Amino acid sequence: MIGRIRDKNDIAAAIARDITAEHPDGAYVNLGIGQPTLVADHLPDDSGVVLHTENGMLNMGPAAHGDEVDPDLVNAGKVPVTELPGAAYFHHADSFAMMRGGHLDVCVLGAFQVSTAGDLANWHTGAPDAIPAVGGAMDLAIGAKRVWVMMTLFDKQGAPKLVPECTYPLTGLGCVERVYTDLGTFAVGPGGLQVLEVHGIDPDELARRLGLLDAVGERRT
Amino acid sequence: MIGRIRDKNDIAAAIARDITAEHPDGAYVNLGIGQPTLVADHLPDDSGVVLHTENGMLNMGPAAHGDEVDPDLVNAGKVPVTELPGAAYFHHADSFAMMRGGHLDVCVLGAFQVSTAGDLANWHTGAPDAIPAVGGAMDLAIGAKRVWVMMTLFDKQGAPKLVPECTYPLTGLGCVERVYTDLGTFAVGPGGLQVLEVHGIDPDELARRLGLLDAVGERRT
Amino acid sequence: MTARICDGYDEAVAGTADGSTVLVGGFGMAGMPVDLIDALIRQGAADLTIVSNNAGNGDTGLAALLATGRVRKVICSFPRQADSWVFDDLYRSGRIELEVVPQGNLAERMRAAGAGIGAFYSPTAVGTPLAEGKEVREIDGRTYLLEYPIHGDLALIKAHTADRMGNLVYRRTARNFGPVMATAARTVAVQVDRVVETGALDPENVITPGIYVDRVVAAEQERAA
Amino acid sequence: MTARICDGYDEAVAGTADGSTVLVGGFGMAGMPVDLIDALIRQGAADLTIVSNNAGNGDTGLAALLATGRVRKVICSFPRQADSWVFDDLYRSGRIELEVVPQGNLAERMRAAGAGIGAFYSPTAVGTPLAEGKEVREIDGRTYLLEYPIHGDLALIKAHTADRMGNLVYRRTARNFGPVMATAARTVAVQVDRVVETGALDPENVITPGIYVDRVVAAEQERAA
Repeated sequence: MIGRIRDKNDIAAAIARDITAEHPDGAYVNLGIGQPTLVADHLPDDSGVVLHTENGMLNMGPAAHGDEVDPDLVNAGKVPVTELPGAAYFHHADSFAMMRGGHLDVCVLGAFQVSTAGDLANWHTGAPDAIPAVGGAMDLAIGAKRVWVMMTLFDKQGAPKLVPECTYPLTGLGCVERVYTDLGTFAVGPGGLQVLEVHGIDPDELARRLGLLDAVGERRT
Repeated sequence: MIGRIRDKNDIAAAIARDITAEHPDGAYVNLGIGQPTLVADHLPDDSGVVLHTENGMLNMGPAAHGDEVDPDLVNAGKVPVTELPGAAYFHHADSFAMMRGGHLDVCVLGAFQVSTAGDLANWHTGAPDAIPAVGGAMDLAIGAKRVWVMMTLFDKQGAPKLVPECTYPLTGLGCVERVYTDLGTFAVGPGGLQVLEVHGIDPDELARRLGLLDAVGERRT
Repeated sequence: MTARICDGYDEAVAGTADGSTVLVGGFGMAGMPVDLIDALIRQGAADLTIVSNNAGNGDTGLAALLATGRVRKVICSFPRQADSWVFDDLYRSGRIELEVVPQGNLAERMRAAGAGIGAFYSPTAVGTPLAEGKEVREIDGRTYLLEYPIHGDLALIKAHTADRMGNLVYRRTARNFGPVMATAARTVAVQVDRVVETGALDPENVITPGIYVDRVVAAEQERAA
Repeated sequence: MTARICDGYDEAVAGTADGSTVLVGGFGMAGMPVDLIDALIRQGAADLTIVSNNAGNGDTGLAALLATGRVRKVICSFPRQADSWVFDDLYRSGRIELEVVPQGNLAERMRAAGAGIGAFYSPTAVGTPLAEGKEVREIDGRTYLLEYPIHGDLALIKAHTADRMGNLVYRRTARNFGPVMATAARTVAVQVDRVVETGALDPENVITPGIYVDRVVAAEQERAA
């Protein structure tokens, strides 16, 4: 079964499903700014997943609304959030030590490009007039035990974002383990590309559109 | 005036006097294990001196007695102590970061030998059967803004402990600024030896006994 | 020297020299020491290097300081934001220097400054454009870059409560860079919501011990009270 | 994986392999995880490397573990104490290896392990016999030695209170190496006086977040209650 093309909520749900299934005893997870934050909405209450935000908190709750808004309690995207029971606050050096030291189980990031070897490009378009701004992207990319990317498979011009080699400036080398997209889920890394799932497209057609005809691996769907 | 030879309480009192006089706005001070702890007894209550113990505390109080004894509250010598208002606890890495980062104003240490260049030997006699044990001595030696030594000027065999060059294994290089002894107080360091005070002995006789005849500097007493 | 409780923000930033490196706390507006920044603008020091996570939002605080033209260089992780127009304009017209540092390296480099570490090997940014010019070393099968400390002449920090010895506690994620910057600067000025008597803070819960703090200012209504 | 509340000390040290490096908290008896050490003795793992500030006092705790002959090497800052006769005898008869590390470098090397730092330059021990074999480097006019991380397979820690997620608070100077060792070992076992419900600890005052904690055991009377 090929299934239908996934929207961003479907992708987030698939990531939430895999985090839960592959970490039955709970997991410490960082969700990058933007679409990855949608993953939180799909985690069951009893998943045991604890969210980390790199600006100094574990057990972050959902976005704050109305009276809950506290300017001293924001996530990495500077959006007001809430605190769950069992939360802990710490300073920036401790927070990034936690990340860099490999204590997070999963980190989900957006990307401009991911290479089949797992290289990540998600901080800079390379445009000459762009002001470079990296934030915590490079620390996140190399920190978590497993780095997963959530993105559309093609950009607005139709160019693949899963590529043999990144042309955008890199965020990290060989750091991505898995890529969740609207058209399929892929394993990347030293073993090369593996198609895990496809959605709304024939696998061979997908490989052709990606320009990665030799990319045939195990398929779940 | 030559004055009388000082006992360990006199030496501690002189150190306390100088800490207070030279740091009128208060000071953060670490007193090494053993005789340097006597300095605390001679600090006026309003001196503004805050004591650090490297096992993770600022604003340590005097030794604990009777009901005050708490096995969870000890100093670097593992002696039960007390807590003063304004105290703070922190872990070992933070405590030694505080020390190594140069945040302590004064550290007072005992010594086997100090060289006129300010080298310190206070952790190991060099005896072949001695079990080496350094504790925090090397971190303290290089950490504080000013490292002062408190010791007798001659050892039990009558050999000077203030020497042109240390023969005992070193704790730190060029780290000592001042040496307080029973017979005198000395400045040491890159500028060489300077006699600041003598006690119970003629300065020239002192220089002769030390074997440092060219060591003639400014004298306060 | 123990901490001094100041009468106002101006006293807390007095004596800042031209050419100083100033560490400015905050992550966005959380923990941003706006009143101390305003005082630094009034104080007038120029040719500054600012180290902060961002490079100003809107027209106030850090953005207002940049707008004075007295900042030569910004060291930060994320200058570009929806409302960073002051910085953007200075940068695009070549009137300000920028050193972009990954957020974790930024925090760790200041931590190293405060902890007396000469340099350290970080795995962050290996193989990226931000590795350019940095010494590379393989240790135990992994590649690292050599990173050096960032020392400040002055740190401006916002905390929640101080006691009279300068012990500090923060509030929620407004803690962020404050405790790290407090260790890394020669002079540390802190604005707090309130100052309590020494002994009122639980020693187990002090986040920044007073040894790191030089000058404390309570919020204006608190001082007036 | 989130922390597990264990039924007893034996469960907390189960599966420790021969050849493991075990980080043992405590400074003298303050913060010494005596019950976990006793469990490790019962568990029977051999050929161990022990990393701790001291090398045992009297005949109990760490000293009792050394007396079993199952410790190949001790990495510590201060083995020699008035009551360290078990270690002294093993060392003098050549039955145990010793690596003496200055206390601050010991703490910082474990901190580096927990923080993903590949190595760091420390000014401690420059020019001393403990500098032998270490890489020397001059940075900004000061001399440093290159120090590498110390990773543990297991850490044994004593804290005061845990919640059910493994968040920890300590008590006074019993905190010492606990928070650092908790970051540096693959498996972290903690003995506490009591376990409270999640939400009972103030998030501002958690010293070791549960992310670092794998196994928690409450004192026996607490479990029986």
